[in-house]
Amino acid sequence: MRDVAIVSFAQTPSLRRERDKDEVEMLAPLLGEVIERSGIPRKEIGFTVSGSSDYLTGRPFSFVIALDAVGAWPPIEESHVEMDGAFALHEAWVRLQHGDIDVALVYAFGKSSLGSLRDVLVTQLDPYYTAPLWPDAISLAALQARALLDAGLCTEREMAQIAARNRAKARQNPFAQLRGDFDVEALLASPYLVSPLRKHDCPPISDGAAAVVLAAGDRARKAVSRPAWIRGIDHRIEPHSLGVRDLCRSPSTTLAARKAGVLGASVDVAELHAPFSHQEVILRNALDLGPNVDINPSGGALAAHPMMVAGLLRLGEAASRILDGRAKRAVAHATSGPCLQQNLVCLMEGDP
Amino acid sequence: MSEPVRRIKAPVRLAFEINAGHALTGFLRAIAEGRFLGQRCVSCHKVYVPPRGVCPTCGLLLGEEVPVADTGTLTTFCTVNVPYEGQTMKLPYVYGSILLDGADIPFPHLVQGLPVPEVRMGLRLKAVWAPPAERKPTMESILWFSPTGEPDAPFASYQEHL
Amino acid sequence: MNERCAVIGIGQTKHTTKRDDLSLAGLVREAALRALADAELSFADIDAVVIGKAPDMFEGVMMPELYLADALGAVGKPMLRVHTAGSVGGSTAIVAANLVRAGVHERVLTVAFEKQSESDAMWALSPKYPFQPPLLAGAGGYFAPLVRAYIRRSGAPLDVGMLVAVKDRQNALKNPYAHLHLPDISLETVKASPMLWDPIRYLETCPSSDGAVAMVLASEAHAAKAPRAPAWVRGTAMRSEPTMFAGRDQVNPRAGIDCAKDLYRQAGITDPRREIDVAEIYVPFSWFEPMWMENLGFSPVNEGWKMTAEGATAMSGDLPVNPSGGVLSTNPIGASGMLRFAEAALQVRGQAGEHQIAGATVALGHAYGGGSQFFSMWIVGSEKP
Amino acid sequence: MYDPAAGDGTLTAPYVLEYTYRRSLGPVIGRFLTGLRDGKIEGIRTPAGQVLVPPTEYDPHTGEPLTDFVEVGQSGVVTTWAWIAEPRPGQPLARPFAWALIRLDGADTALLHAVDAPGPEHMRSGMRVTVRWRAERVGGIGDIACFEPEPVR
Repeated sequence: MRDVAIVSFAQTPSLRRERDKDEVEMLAPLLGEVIERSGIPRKEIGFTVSGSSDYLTGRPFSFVIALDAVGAWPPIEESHVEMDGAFALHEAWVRLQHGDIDVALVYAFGKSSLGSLRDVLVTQLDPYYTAPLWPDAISLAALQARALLDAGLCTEREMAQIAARNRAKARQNPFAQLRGDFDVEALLASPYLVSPLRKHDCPPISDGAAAVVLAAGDRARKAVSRPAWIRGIDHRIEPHSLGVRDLCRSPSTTLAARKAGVLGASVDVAELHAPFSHQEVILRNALDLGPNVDINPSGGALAAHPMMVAGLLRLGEAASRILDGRAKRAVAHATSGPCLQQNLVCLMEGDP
Repeated sequence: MSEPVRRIKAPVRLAFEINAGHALTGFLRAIAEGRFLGQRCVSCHKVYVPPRGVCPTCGLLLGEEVPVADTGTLTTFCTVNVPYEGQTMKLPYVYGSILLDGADIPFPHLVQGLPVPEVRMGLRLKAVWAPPAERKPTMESILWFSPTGEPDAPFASYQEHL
Repeated sequence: MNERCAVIGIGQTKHTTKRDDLSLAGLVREAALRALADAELSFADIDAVVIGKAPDMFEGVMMPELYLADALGAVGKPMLRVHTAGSVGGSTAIVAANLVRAGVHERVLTVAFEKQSESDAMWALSPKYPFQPPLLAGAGGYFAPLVRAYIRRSGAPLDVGMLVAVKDRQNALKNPYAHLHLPDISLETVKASPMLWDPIRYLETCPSSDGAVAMVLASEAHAAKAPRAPAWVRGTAMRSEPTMFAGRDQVNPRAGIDCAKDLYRQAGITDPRREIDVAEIYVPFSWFEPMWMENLGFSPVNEGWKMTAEGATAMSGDLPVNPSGGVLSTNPIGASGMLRFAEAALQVRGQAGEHQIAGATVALGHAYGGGSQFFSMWIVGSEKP
Repeated sequence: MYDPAAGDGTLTAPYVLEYTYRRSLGPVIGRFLTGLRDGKIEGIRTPAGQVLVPPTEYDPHTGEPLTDFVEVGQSGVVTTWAWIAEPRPGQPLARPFAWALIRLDGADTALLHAVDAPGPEHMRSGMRVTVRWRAERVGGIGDIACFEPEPVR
């Protein structure tokens, strides 16, 4: 495989509600920033790809409007996935393997605040047996959490600790939405939202956008002093129906991690896309992360969760720690679908 | 036993609250005052009406606000003869692209005030506004466009806006 | 690094207004299982699945790849979902081909579908959305002004659109999978059909279809083992430009011109009209045939209509266009682009049945979408590149 | 004139995405929902011998077509559950209830539905529940009004 690296990353602040800017107004300055940070002129970008979902805005073709932010003139080679931006990044990585272009731009945007997200996500479910019952996204995650508690794989206290730890780490992240010091006892004393989940176990509703520039080989080396080389990237999917899956495990994460060369690799940092506290436990187990790995130094998805963006944020946050020398090797994970149905894993490394 | 079940009805109702964004808000507030407001690109200097936040060819936030006339030239159009869900106009009617004087991009709207067969490319038009008391910051404050009576604009003057 | 890629299996559904006998999964599976059967493979042989469709609101299922994963045998595999508006069927095939060409996977299943009968296409494409200019004209209302502009610019005779409408429906009679089979189609019936969006008549527009199409794409090693002749991918290209901008030429968009140039360069084609044997072009309204003939470089600007008028694009012409009947005869929106790509591949494999163009060795598949702003194309050939 | 610095605020407007989709079902889903209408629950058997409830047209692990229907019990075991204190529009019950994955007797996979229990203290994984049919059944997953705890014998 050709060496491909993340050479720059930029994000908007994640906000409970971005009232003033529409998607294009959020994206245009962000794309300018990520390109400038890469040190690569815009005209060298050979491929552009984005991730978003029409259902967040309730309107078809929302990605078409967002294209205005790119300045696609003269016409560009461009694609879009109706998925998290992390999967768009995978498409860009594949495209760069062809060898005829050296630079790709990846972006994602999502305003989760426009509708009632936990209800909007019901439309993702099997339309015959499940969606007609309108089981909201928090209820489904709660079913998974209960399975985990019943199996003795975690406790409600651990879940609260995970929530508190992520939000404490987010204090260092100016783009995060929920940050601060939370007392675990106080969290545990709070009422259930959908038992066994309490409010702190759930991600915030966030509006935001993120972008990454990828470059191959010497172009990456020329652009930045310490590219975040993608050593492996893979994604896998599981059956859709919750009743068919073992909700306590994430075999697709493990499989993707094996394909990406993560299993057995020693990593300094892991950015895990675990929107719900208990899912961090599942992912840690699936990735077999040791005790010394710094998990979610950004605060993770519990601190900021713009839909369609949060996975790309994990890749960007992990890469940024290699780019600035804080980490040598990092793993990033992104998820899609109810209860971790689909998972992407990426191993990144800096030059020694 | 009665007939097998072959289909189901699946109602969906999702409520949203949509933001207009900076640029469109400025435009719509001007519309409520009976004015067209464009914005000029800081790089290519083209004037966009309505402004959609950025210059789509430069990818940059649009710059200074520019007043644009409520008169313009019909660049192209179609005559609609087909009813569809949610449509309220009496058939047939004309939906056109109008290049407002001072703008660099055509504005889509209805053309009324002359028989349908007389509608033609190059026709000079002027916006017909809702009465001031009924104007709101929505596109519906412009009722339609109707002929000014000026001579038609030459093809060369708008052929780059098709 | 850049591996060869070939189409080794193709399957499509019988397209119709309403596939009332199938679920969403059933519809995509009908195409997928046929493509696998054509390649004499099973789901177990597939490394990854790439699926495409137009807006999720057509079926009311957000990101339906999640629900369709098991139905497409994707469990434990990578699955990607592409959405690039009307060009999506083409882009999806290209994303799938890219996985093979990059050497990431050996055998990829790619599928595109739309089940338009689950909702109303007009509603799903243009709901009344706050702050937007009133969408007062429906889908044809967007394209009719472009057709008018084309006629004005080119001076084309007014019956050219009708000629295309007749030709594509006559071709569709030779394609058992096509949605519209109109044995009585003629210039008179087209002319007598209602003028919907002047200058576009009812019979000059595409239908609304339920349908799916699938292809199995394979590396060179696996193509060598394929039971039937492969169609080799000789080039793929995608280009996008913004929806609206000052001075935009929407009749002959530069994104399409650039896309075709890039494609021909990859395939080593210098004289497309002579070197390409057959073309499957995305023509949802009849007049887009002459418009795209110019955009694709088959004819000088403003003269594309002459190709239609002279019969060059007929089955018997020097560049048959849409022998399958095209989008004018079959339009499950999200699948329409991939149908063009698949039909091109069928031609160079010699598998197109009654609508086969004899001796076709090089074929073009073309799709576009949005406001004539997203383009995806490929060239396939019977000879290994 | 709109001036963001003046705190004028941008415009917002309500928008409702509302539609009633018409879904055709195909043979497998159609048969299952016909069964529900007729007060019967059927699963489908995979070549590996697993009985899937609800039935799918394909094996979730291999994608192979499935056709072998088997009737299963109308009671089963809760494999996991969640208590929703504030039900949302469209959900099976308007009063607080439990979502549960329920493995019916004779099935190997679990069905998602609601359990009408007096309170979360009456719920636990492993408990037995039984179907409560809706009186007016039309052929839909909602023909099962919900499940209820099986009386302890």
